[in-house]
Amino acid sequence: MFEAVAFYLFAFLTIAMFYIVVTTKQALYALTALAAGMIFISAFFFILGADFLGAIQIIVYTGAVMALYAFGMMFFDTTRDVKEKQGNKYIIVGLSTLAAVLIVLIVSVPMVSDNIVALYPVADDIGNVQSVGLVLFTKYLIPFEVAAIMLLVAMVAGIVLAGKKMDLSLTLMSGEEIEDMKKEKNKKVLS
Amino acid sequence: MLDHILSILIFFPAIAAVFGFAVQKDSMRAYGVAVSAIEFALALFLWYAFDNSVSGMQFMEHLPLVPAFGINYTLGVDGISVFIIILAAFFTLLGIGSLTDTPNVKYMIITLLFLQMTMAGVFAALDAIVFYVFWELSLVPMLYIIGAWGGPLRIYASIKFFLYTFAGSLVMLVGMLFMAYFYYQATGYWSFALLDWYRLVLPETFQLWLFVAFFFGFAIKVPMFPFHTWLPYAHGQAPTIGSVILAAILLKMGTYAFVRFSLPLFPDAAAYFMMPIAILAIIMVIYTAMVAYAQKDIKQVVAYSSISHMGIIILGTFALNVEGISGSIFLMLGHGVVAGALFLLVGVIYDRRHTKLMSEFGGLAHVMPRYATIFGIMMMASVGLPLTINFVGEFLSLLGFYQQSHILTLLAGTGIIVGAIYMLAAYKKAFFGDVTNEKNKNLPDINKRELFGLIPLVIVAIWLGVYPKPVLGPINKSVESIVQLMHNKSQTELAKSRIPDLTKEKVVVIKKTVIEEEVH
Amino acid sequence: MEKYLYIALFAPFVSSLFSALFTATPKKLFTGIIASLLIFTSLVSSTILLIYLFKGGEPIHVEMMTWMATGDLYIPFGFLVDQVSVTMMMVVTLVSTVVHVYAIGYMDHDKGFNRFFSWLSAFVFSMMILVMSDNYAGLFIGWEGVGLCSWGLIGFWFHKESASWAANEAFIMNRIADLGMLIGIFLIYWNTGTLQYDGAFAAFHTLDPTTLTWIGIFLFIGAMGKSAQFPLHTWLADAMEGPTPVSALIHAATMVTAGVYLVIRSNELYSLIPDVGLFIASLGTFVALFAASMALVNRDMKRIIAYSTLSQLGYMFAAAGLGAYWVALFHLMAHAFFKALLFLGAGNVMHAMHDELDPFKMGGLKKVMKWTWIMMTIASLALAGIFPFAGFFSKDTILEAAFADHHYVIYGVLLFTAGLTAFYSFRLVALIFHGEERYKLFGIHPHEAYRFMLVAMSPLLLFAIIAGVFQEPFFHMVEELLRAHEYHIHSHTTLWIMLLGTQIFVGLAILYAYKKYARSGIKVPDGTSATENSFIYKLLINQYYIPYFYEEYIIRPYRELSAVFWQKIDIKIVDATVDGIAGIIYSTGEKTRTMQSGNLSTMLKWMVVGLVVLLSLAVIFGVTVRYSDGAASALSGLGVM
Amino acid sequence: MLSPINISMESLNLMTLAPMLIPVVGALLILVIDIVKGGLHKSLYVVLSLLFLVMDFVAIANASGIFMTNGTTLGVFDVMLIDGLAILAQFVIVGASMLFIPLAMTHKRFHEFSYPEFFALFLFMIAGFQFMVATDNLILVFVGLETSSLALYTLIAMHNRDKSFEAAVKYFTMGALAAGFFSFGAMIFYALTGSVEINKIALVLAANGYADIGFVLVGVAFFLAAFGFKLSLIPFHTWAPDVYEGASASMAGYMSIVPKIAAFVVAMRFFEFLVHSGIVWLDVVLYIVVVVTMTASNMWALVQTDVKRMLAYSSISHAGFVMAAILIGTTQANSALFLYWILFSFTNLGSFSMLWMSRQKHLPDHQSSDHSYDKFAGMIKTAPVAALIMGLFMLSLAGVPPFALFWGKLYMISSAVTGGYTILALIMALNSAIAGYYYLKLIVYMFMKEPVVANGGEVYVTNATLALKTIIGIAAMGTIFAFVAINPLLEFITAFVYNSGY
Amino acid sequence: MEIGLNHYLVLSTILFAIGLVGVMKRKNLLLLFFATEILLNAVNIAFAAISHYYGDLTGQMFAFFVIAIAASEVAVGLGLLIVWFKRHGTIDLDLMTSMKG
Repeated sequence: MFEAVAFYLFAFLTIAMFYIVVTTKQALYALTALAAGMIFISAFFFILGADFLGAIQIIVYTGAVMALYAFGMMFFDTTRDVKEKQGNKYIIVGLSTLAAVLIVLIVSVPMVSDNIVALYPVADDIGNVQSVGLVLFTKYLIPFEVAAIMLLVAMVAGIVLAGKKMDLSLTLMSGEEIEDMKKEKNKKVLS
Repeated sequence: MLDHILSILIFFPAIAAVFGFAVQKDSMRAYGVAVSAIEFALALFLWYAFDNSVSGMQFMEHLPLVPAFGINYTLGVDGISVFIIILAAFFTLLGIGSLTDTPNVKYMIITLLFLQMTMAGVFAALDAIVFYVFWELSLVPMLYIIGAWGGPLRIYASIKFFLYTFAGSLVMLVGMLFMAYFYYQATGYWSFALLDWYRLVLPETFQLWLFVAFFFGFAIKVPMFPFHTWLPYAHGQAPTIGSVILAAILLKMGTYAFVRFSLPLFPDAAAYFMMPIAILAIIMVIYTAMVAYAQKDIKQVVAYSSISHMGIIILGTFALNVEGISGSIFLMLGHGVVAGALFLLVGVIYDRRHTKLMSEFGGLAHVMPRYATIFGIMMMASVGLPLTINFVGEFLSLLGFYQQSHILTLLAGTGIIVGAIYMLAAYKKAFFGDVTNEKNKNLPDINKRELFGLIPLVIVAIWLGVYPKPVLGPINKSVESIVQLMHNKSQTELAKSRIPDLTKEKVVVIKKTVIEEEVH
Repeated sequence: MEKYLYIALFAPFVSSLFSALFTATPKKLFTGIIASLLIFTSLVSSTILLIYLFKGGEPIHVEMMTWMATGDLYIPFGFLVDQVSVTMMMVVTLVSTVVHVYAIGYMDHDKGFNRFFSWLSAFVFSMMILVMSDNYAGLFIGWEGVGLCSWGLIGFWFHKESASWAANEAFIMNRIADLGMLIGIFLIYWNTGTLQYDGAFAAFHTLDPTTLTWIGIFLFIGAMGKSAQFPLHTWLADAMEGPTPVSALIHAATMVTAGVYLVIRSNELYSLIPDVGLFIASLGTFVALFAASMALVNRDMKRIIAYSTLSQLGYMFAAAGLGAYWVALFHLMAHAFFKALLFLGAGNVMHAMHDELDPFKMGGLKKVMKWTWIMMTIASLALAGIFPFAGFFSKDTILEAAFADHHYVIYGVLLFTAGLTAFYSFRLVALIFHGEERYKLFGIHPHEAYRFMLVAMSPLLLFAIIAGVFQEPFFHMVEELLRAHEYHIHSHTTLWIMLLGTQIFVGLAILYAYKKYARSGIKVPDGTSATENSFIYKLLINQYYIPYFYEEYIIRPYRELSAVFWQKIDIKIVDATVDGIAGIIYSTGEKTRTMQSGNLSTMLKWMVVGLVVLLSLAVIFGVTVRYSDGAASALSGLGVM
Repeated sequence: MLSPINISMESLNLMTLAPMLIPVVGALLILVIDIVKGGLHKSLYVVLSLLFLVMDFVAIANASGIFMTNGTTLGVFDVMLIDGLAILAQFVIVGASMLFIPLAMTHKRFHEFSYPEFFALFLFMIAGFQFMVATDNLILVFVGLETSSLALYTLIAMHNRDKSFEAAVKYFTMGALAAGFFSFGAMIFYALTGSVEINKIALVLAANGYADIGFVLVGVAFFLAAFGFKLSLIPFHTWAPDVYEGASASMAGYMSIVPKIAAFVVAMRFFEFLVHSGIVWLDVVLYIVVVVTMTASNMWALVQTDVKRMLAYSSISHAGFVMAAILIGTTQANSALFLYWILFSFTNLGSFSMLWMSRQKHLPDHQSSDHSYDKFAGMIKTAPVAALIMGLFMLSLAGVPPFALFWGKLYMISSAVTGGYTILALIMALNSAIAGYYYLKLIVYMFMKEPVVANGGEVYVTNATLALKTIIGIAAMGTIFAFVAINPLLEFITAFVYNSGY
Repeated sequence: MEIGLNHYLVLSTILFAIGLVGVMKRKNLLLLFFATEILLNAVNIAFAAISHYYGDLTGQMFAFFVIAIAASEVAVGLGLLIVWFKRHGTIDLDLMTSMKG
């Protein structure tokens, strides 16, 4: 019973928040609503016994991602409303509704999955974090490492893209301009 | 040397063409003539070494190329192909020798040498894929020749030429792949070798479909009505040399392929489709002759006349008997010589006046009597006067088809009438009457370089018209074996009745799945 | 004897090639002389062969080399000199020798002197091949060869539009007939397996009559073209555009008789199919009358003679069709002599009159051109069939043959035509040589031709007079080959009545012609007189409107249809379809490229659209499968697998 | 209670990781070098990258040797899967990368090559692709995919001009959406089978006889959308032309080959068992997608005015052509896919390199875009060798024999024929003919037109260095003499594909 | 009223659909990125739920990696946005249509 109440409550809240995210004209509202929605989602994780995931959700999303977005927003000065010219609303709404209905239509039919044997069963006697760790560092060691590489890539990419060097474009400068710049500013132009 | 003479024939001009890049511009013409002369000498040597008494393939070469997929570099010639190869070398020599002052003559000669490679390759190939490679590759130099040295509409014409033929041959490629697949199903291994395919007997329905697939490739190349419209553009826009080679050799690829592929591979289908194709051929003969009559441009007249003559060749091929097929092959040579010469002749006048409209001329026989004479001889050869090369072919083709259908032959025979009409009308417009146009008053008569190209053709046109035996004999020999093969392979009553049985000796032929060795 | 055969055959060829060497150079008198000598050599050889055969020698048959051999087909260059061909060879070489010599004078001032001899000798060569060949294919070579030379010679003065037009007309009309001949040859090959005369003739007896009839018809179609029989006759009159020696040699004496020769040569065939023979005879008779009627009113000297040629060819076919092959051949020979003579005489007149052709503008020329007058009068007498000239013997025999075979209609028509022949021949003679000297009005100063030309004509004159005496020996010579039999009217009375009646009838016609046209006071017709406006006159002067009909209903539609085929069908339909397919592909690309709007939002929408479409398909399929097994099996049977 | 984990090192088969680790190490090394001493010339990094790629190649070759003796190898908790497909795909990936990296040695200076990070990201990207193909675990596929994608977005953007940013943003955004699709699809299959490993998914689905066909199809639809994006199948292709145009020519060429082969391998792993299980729906849908992709992109390529954009559409068309192999699903078809792609990589890289070599920094007035057709007008007069080579690549792309791509097309169409897809074979053939037109168009411009503005031909080699010329030379040689290599290639590929069970 | 797997799946689907609406509707690139986050989060709920009902950790693993991926995407995405914004002063994607056709 508690589960049902919690589910419906949070389901309602998440849907409402995300609805605001995609409809509001105020970027700040959207950001806030998104953050709230993320937190509500973590509630589902806790309900479902995925404590580790819930924690990660809050830390990564609400902590890191939202902070990043907030910085970005300050940078972009999006308090000014971006006037969003909408093409054809009916296409958008129609398409998404159709998609949702279609999936719901199929998904709402009970799934036959009795004969599934859990490959990495959730152990009752140990905590979620512990068992997650166990799986993560055995079976999913490689994906984990690759994810690390991915984050490294993302970091390097972020630095490179947002870095100052991008302000000048060697691509657009002619050979003479590059030479001139080298001399005048005595700036270290990377080879 | 004899073991590899075909490879030498094919690749010598290509290698020479590559080296040609290093030759200085002004010396290029001499280089081209030298190379093509050597090539022609090699071709003649091939003829000399050719054993007239053998009906099968000679000078076979075999080199595995993609053995995993049954593709081998297999070459060989028989009586059917050897002369077309010689003709190709001949025309390359004449073409380069009589080449007029062209911009970028160096590239032109290199292109022509490449073209010679592909032409020799097509007629020597005995593997379907190798055949296809050269077949497609031949489009490229011709594309360049038309597109780079052609008239005002040259780009349209060259692209149309390329794409039309390309599309057709891709359908043919699908057919080839099917054929290879059927062979694989029957024997368990892949092969694209023509001689292997010859031994495969397909059920009639398969034959019909494959025949149609091959037909698209060949018919567009020939070109058969209603796939012919690329040809007038190509000829109309191409420079003289391009038209000459196109008409003399490239069109023959289509008709040659009918003899080499369609007939022996699908005898039942050939018999089945004989009548529809004959009707198409007759439309080609009469319709295009009438269209030719309506032309204002003398080159277009010759272009449409080519289509008309190709109609007779097709008709002879689908006579399915020795007389008809031999005749059609001979007519390929004949039409090559004659149409080539006519295009050269048109080029002569184009060089002088830069127009090909007949209304611009008139009375040329007064100012250019030698030219008019040679043109007249070639025109008469074109209308199929006896003792010229075309007559032998046309006579045999029609004679052969007469066995199959009287009424259709009668209709096709009107080709000799309508052919005379447009040719004579064109000749009259250009050469007879008084010289009305001031610009024509002082045209120089034909010069030495042009004579170099034309005199040999005149000689050949008459020599082979009077004494076709040295060519007709080997052709006959090979055609007999093909007809016999077709008869033996045919299964339907229709085919049995249409394809004559030449001997009672049986060649053992594979039935569907079982392979037996040929019993000698 | 073989070497004479080869000499006879190839001397003209050598002559032609020799003259051809000088085609592009100015006039060289020696080409004419050498050509004439070579043709004369050929004549001598032919004569030797004639004598040899006449003495009862075996026919000479040689095979020079293979021409075509493929499959079962074997065609050699084979030559056969037998009684029939030797007769033709004699006619050809004799007339052509005369014409060659004559032409040296006639073409004196022409730029194309050398070219002329080249063509003329080439013609003789072709004609020799035609008559000497031992098979139908060889005959066809000659057949087309003479057609080619005829083209070259009719259009000799190619600067004249009418000449080149006539040349093309002749060539194309002949080609129409040649197709028939070709088909006939195909029929012979596929039914007998050979094209050699001996083999084919032997096989004819085994074939069924229908096939033979078809063979006969198609071969005769060939003959009709070459011999200008109705309805392929129009080219012959137009062919008079060529130089007169050409008309004499080709369009009177030799080439046009090739059709007759073909029928005679194939007598083994035609004697098996008398129905076709009767048709040939009927057509011949019709043409005889038809052509004569057109000659009655024509105002072109050469055309009148041409129509008379046509008419005489009709006689020959009538004879050949009735099975009287030797008579036909004999008339052919006799006709060659006097008609060539007539033409050459006309050539003299033309020379004298500066190429004027209308006899109404001449008159009284006998004073200036005495020899010509004599020659033409004698030739006309021979043509009219007056005793004792050549025509009497040959033509009367044809009448006798018709009468003896009880074809009285044919006889009657031919007899009537004989009267017409006499009338128009002497109308011509009278207008040219008698009466007032009307030419003076036009300021022309006529002169007699060169002496040597007249001398050259003399053999023809001789033969025109005496050819009749050869009738008996000729009959005996060819009798075996042509299964000839003499025609004897059983009652001598009837015979005499016929002969005399014919002579009187013809004589009256001549007198009438003289009376009407030799008087003074003839005006150059100007289209005002009552006769000229009568229906019949118009019909005849317009050649029964047949050329008009051809122009209007065949040539023009052909031209227009060609234009339609090119501009409407070839460009607008066939080519437009091809370009249309390419165009559709291209324009589809052009229209749908807006899908790539460059707007990220649109791109994202496309992705979602793709997903939704896939999902819809999935759901439809999933639901169907879930609720209907039948549908599932139907779907799985879609055949994609 | 938690039991201690006992894992023997042998069972981990760590050697399976070697090929992926080499570029990672290389990338880290480059980063470290840059930290230690900045401002080094790009040639150092180019050579270093090349060196690591060579090592990588050797490692793959070594792995292929192992595969030939031992067959498919699993490693590191059965996450790594080294089978024939993985090895072949890695060969293509690393090989194409080796051809790509020297293209950085341009004569002119371009922004991205001034960063050592460029090379580091490049090597990371290769590692990502390698992980992606060498596993059947959807998680690793996903992570590998994202690693490489993120690196790729950055590499595109680093060209540093408006169009490249625009391209990167478009690519990125659509990529994010595709990632959503991918994860949703994976979720559905996880829900259906309780597994995220393709083999197990296949087993479970087969075990219950595809009872939930509707579910399966929904999952397939999502995966199709996700792969459709990567493979640029219509209607998920919209990014491709813009991104190709925005990226530098060399990068565009690279993009047309490497990401796609990786995606093809994953698609092959995933769809092949579905195709073989006789789901008509998938056949029909794939059929439509393949045909539409081939045909429509050809039509769009016809109407382009920029060569690079034309090549972009043509790459889409080629991808559609090759996608047919997955539809056909026979061993021959799958071998044909690899054969085609290997040959395609030579030719396409070659042609993009030609564009790259002629890249100007500033466009003259008459020229509307970087590589508009006009630019190449009359090229034969001023730069004959370059024109010949470019013409050669065009002919090869059009499928004119005996150049490289013809053999690919031949074998591909043959596989359609043997697979019973006659109509498809015809459509494929005729599409080659349509495609002929736009390749020909460039040839027409190069060989048959007069130059728009007279130039000395230096514009076509404005960027040329020895390195670029070498690469183009290699590509040209590979294109011309492909027929020599077909047989060994075919035998090699067929053996690998067949032994992997595809 | 038992909350079954399907409830979660339906919820996940609805959120996914909202995400799709956002992706299609938003013209502000930053807000567009928000929508893609929604997509991934929606899937995460489903993964967690399935994982729960199967008693299997794989789903949680997947969700874990999805979070990691989402995070890195944000980094790169924002980087790109910043560069674009520096040049153009806007992040409206309607103004980003220099390439088309």
